[in-house]
Amino acid sequence: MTTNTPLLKVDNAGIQFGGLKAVQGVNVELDRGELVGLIGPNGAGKTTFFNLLTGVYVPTEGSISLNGEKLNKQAPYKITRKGISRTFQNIRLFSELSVIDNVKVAYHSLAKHSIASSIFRVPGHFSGETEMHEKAVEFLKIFNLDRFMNEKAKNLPYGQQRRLEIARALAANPKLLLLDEPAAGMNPQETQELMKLIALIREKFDLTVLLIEHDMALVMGVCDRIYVLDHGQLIAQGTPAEIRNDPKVIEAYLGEEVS
Amino acid sequence: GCGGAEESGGSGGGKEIKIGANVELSGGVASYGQSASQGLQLAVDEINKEGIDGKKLKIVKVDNKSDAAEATNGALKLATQDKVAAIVGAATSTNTLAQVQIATDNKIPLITPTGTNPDITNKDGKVNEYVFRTCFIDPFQGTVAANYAKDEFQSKNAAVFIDSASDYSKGLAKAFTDSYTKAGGKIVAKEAYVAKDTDFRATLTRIKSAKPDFIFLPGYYEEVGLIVKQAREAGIDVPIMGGDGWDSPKLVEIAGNEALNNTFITNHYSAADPDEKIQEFVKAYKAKYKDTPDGFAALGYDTGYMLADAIKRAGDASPEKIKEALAKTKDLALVSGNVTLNENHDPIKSASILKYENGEQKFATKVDPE
Amino acid sequence: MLKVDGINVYYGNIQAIKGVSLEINEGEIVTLIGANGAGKSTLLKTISGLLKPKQGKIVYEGKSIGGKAAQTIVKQGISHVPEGRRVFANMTVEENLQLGAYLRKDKEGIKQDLDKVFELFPRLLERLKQQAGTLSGGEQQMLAMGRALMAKPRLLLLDEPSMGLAPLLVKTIFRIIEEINQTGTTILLVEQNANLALSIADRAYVVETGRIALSGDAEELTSSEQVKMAYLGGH
Amino acid sequence: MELIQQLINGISLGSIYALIALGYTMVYGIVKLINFAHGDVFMVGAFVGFYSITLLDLSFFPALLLTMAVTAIFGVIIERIAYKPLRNATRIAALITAIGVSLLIEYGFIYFRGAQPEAYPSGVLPTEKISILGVSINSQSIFILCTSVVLMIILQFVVHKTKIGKAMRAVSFDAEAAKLMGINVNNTISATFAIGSALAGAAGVIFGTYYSKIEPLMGIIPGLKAFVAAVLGGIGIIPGAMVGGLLLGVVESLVSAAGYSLWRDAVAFIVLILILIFLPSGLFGKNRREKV
Amino acid sequence: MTILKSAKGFWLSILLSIILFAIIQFLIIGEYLNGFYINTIFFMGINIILAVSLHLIIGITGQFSIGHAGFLAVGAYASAVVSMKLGLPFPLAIIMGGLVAAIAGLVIGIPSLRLKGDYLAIATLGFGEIVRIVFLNIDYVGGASGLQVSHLTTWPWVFVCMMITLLVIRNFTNSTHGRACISIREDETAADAMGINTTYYKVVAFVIGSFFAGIAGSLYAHNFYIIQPSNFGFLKSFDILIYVVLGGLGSMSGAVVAAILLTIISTFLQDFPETRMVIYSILLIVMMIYRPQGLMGTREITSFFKKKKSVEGGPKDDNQHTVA
Ligand SMILES: Nc1ncnc2c1ncn2[C@@H]1O[C@H](COP(=O)(O)OP(=O)(O)OP(=O)(O)O)[C@@H](O)[C@H]1O
Ligand SMILES: Nc1ncnc2c1ncn2[C@@H]1O[C@H](COP(=O)(O)OP(=O)(O)OP(=O)(O)O)[C@@H](O)[C@H]1O
Ligand SMILES: [Mg+2]
Ligand SMILES: [Mg+2]
Repeated sequence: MTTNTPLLKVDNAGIQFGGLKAVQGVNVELDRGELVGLIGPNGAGKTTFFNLLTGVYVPTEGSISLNGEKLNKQAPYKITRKGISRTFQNIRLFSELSVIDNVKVAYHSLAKHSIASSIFRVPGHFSGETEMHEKAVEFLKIFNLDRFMNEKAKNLPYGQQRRLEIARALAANPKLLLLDEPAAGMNPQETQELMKLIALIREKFDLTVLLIEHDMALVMGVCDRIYVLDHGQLIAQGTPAEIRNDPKVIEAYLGEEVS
Repeated sequence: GCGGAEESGGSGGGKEIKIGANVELSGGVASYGQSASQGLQLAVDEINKEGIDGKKLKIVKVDNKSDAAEATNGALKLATQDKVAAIVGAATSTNTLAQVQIATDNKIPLITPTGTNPDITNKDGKVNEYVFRTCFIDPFQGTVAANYAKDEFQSKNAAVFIDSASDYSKGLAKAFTDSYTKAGGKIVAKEAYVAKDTDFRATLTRIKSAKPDFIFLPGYYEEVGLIVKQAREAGIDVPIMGGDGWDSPKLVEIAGNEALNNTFITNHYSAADPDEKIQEFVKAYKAKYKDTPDGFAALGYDTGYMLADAIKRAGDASPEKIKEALAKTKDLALVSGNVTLNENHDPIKSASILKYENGEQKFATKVDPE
Repeated sequence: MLKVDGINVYYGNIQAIKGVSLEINEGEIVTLIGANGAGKSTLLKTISGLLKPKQGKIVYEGKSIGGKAAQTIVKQGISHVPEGRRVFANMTVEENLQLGAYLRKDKEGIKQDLDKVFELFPRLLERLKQQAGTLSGGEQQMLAMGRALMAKPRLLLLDEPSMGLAPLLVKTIFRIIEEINQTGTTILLVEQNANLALSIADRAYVVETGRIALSGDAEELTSSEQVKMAYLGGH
Repeated sequence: MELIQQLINGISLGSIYALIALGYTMVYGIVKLINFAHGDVFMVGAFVGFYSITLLDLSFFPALLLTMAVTAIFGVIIERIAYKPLRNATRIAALITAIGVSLLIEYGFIYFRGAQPEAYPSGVLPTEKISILGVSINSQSIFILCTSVVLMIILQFVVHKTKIGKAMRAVSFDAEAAKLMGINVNNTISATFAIGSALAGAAGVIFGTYYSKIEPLMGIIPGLKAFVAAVLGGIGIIPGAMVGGLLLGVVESLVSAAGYSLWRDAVAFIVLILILIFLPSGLFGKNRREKV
Repeated sequence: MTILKSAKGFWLSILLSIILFAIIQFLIIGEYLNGFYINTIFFMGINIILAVSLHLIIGITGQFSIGHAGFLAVGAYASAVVSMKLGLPFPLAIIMGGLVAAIAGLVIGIPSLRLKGDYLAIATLGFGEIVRIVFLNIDYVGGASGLQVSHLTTWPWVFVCMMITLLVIRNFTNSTHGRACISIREDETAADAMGINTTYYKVVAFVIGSFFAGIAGSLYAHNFYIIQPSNFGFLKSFDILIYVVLGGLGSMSGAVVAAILLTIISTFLQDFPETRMVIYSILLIVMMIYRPQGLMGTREITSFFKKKKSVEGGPKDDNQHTVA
């Protein structure tokens, strides 16, 4: 694991659904600490690309490696444990669980106490659970969610649910965080708060972030680099300024250039 | 608290003698239990017209849902809660077996009208002191059928088709097979179905290709009717024979007159029997339930009379006395024949062989137990 | 044309709308803006009959429609394009459009309106036999609007038509909204993208936690400091 | 030859399953309710048919139509009373209610008329044994197979081509959006139940004439088998129910033919489980992975 | 700190149950209860074990299993063979019943993992039927006629097994492992994405659930004198399912309450033999119509005592819609 291998290397990855090539021949490299945007028209394959990275779909071609280690055909939970975690385009919280339990689920893979120790309530169970609980409380404080700690996730306001989903993804201790349209359904004011949150995350956690978003103000505002997908293929990549003026991107996605 | 009616039938103080009936009123074999229970009810109604030494019988019914666990529960209720003087047990062997221990522990006589499994009355060579039955045990009918097949039809290759969910059917089949093979016959096909099946064509096709010259079909009329019908449709026209489980007018309706030609049953009773006692029963049953009684109903009815007879002879409606009197039942004229209980508490009855002709039962021959 | 008067709407015990009143005049585009969970969608659902107001009146063209069943309200000329598009994913584009005209019997008129929809959304004509569920987000939004137009509405309720759409499509959709309005359909538009909504609207209401906090001319509101701060992301 | 005979046995048994499964899968596909009472509506149909033939002296077709009308109404009543209040509840809660309704019909029936069986009079439908090359076919089983196929086609047409069918599918997919189209959701669901129950009733009458024996608990096993057939074919897919029913019948017959009649149902369920393991949405169900 | 608090509640409930045990034991020994009531209490205990074991599979892990009677049957037969055929002591029979059923749970759990919703339901139902038919065809255990079993089940055994079931399942649920199962119920894809090995936990739930169903089977077999395949048909599975749903999916105390309630109702209805099933089915329909979320919703009994401390505007599970 030398420092010059990229954190994520996607080599010629693709997937087909029946006849539809939803993603094809995509090459992406992310370095540690980068915040990269992924944009493209609806149905371009952005979410599908996330699904490939997280093992929800198995790529029909190409390879994906994290820290130089191949991830192909691994179960999603194993990939998460290796360090990729995500949010979903439609919020998918554990809605009947409390806010703090949502976070604890993400800590599960770190738990050291076995099923037997929990059933027989040996001291290991108590110390394990206590540690998890304390960590989760601390963690929620960072996100200002600790006041909702014991609420069911489904009872949170929409914006807080988005926040919790991001927090939960971070609790899984990823090296790479994938955010799928975190600003969808938010008004400009709320979007600005989200931008602040993303900045906070980058500051507090040692992370690489890949972000799908249709809100150009957000994408252009926070990303170091941007990839553009169209019809499953990369059509452009570069800095926000380059992308904004790329004629192919304008034609396929932006319309006229955005201010 | 632990409820117990102040007027307990057991100790003979009151005007009522409580009789428990633990039968299948719901669940898979509800039709058996219902028939038995209706027969019993009819008998009790008739007995109560005169009463027994000025006392009337009162039936306390429980539904065992055709389930052994519920049967246990029901028996406990009858024994410990209702404190009945005797229990009329379930229509099937299993649900009766579930009650045997409870009857024994609580020292209450248990009579099953139709449970044919030998274990019920005699387990491992030991007679169950408190348990009795009104029906045949299986071996007799099977043997009679085997002899009939050999003597009447010179049958050499028989097929046996049984209801594997029924001890009755299995018991008959075993006796048949034993006698038949002992007499030099060969069982060329041995097939089984499960009660409530409706389509037997596949198995019948199989039986047909084994080319039997006689089919033994011990089962209950609900399935037997369908089997006979489908067998004739499949082109099987050899004689088919069964036991008392066939006996119901519904059999004729289900199978159809024509299909039933060349079929035979062993029976202790026939609804078509001109015998006065039987005709009176059939008439009374029809009047009360708008339906012709089947074998279950007849045996339920007989159980009522057998019990009444014992109570009368006991002169006291205490379970202990009833039990003793029951064991001494002798030459009691019942719808299902003249009954004497042997040392195993099983009835010894003669059997008739009946033959179906255009949907009518015709008397063929009578066989006495040896 | 539509007058909502002091309605209260509940989900179980939670009151989502608290005494809201508003008015829409024939031919206008009126927009509702407000934060997440303010109650905008609830308000639209109440107008279209999916929810019943506990108190208050809703009068449409002089007739009270508050609490009437949805199908009655559709019949009177109000169509609702719900949040999240809600196309019938297991049916073709064509079947979706036919369902839009479910209550209509005039075969001729339906045909004409179908052609009109294809004029507005040529993409739908290309995808006529495709399952709606396999359309892209933008196409689904077009289908949802086309489907609503098939009911020949005089008042069209649009709930966040730009949500999740690529910038290019957002522009297209808004252009089409103006076109629809120009053909004489009155529009009540709910939007998160307040800048865009205000730019095409005649009037606007600002909804905050179930109440109308502000209302007025679209231009006026765009320049109001309060609105800028809270909803336009301005400084 | 015996094998062909057995296949024919299987197909005739399977077409009975298919007949019941058609209505089952339709209601199931549209209302998303495992309607355990379907088998009992089938039973009620068999009895209504029986009484119309014996008491009202109707011949087969009038009895069939009368039965379908009665069971359609019966189905709608069940839906309105027992299922409608649970529209917004979890599906498993609705399933429990369906079990309750099933028990109520069975034991209500037993309470009023007893548990004893009844036999259809013979000759309601002409039966002829057709023998070709030593293989015998009952003309009634051909009739049943044809009826199932015709009903399948009609049902498929109704659900996919007619206005009410479109309304049904719309309601099934998204009831709220359907309301916005002006669809009367309650009436549409009632119509679904009416059609499904009428089909169950028809199946009951046909079953009665074919097997002749009917009794109050006769619906349990066929109901279960129809459920299996519906799932085997893919939930809500009408031709799937047909094929699932036939497959089930053939498997059962072949197992019996091999001399394992007591293992018949077990083998049928093993086949079911195996098929589901390889095709988790049934034979015809699109294995649509949930889009994340 | 919450853990300490729950530990206090834990010891309190242990104490209460020991008192309950002692009272009933006293009533039995002193012959204050007749056999019928005693049997009802046993049956209640067995039903509680069944309900709680299925609750783990359906209520907690969200796997729609409707073949639970299959595991009950496996346990009943396995234990009966151990005690009756092999002549080994009853405690060993109980444990073997559980273990063999757990193996059955493993066997059915693994292939069923690919299935979801109704497809899983029908597969488990099929499994239950297969089990029944297998026993029907094994003459060693009496085939259709059943196997006679001595009455060895006693109140202390019922009580101990019941308490162990309740404790184990409660302890499992209130741990990170239980949360993992709940997350599968709530959203399997998201659980996977959070690093939960969903396959493993589904199998674990099946294995633990069937283990206890097997224990219940052992008690059942040795309480009712005879077991036969027809005791374990799919209607029995439905009975257990009804406890879980009526109690409130996801609520263990709900499952317990429903099992107790329905056992009592069923006992009470013995007095109406002709109409009991009619009354029972009407009750079932009415209860579901008026409380589709079950008696307890997703709450536990303990939450009623904590109610006052709940945060303002706490969870409202009143999901009635004003939808027209
Ligand atoms: N499981 C699936 N089966 C079939 N097709 C699929 C599946 N998942 C995605 N697709 C198709 O792949 C294409 C890409 O979809 P995807 O969700 O990745 O788009 P997207 O770029 O995220 O769009 P949006 O911005 O609207 O979210 C679409 O045409 C979609 O219909
Ligand atoms: N089905 C429901 N049950 C209970 N509460 C609901 C339901 N739907 C909405 N609410 C609540 O009603 C309030 C208003 O919701 P509504 O969906 O109308 O907001 P909105 O302004 O449309 O927000 P958004 O911008 O997110 O679409 C919110 O607090 C929401 O949580
Ligand atoms: Mg996407
Ligand atoms: Mg909204």
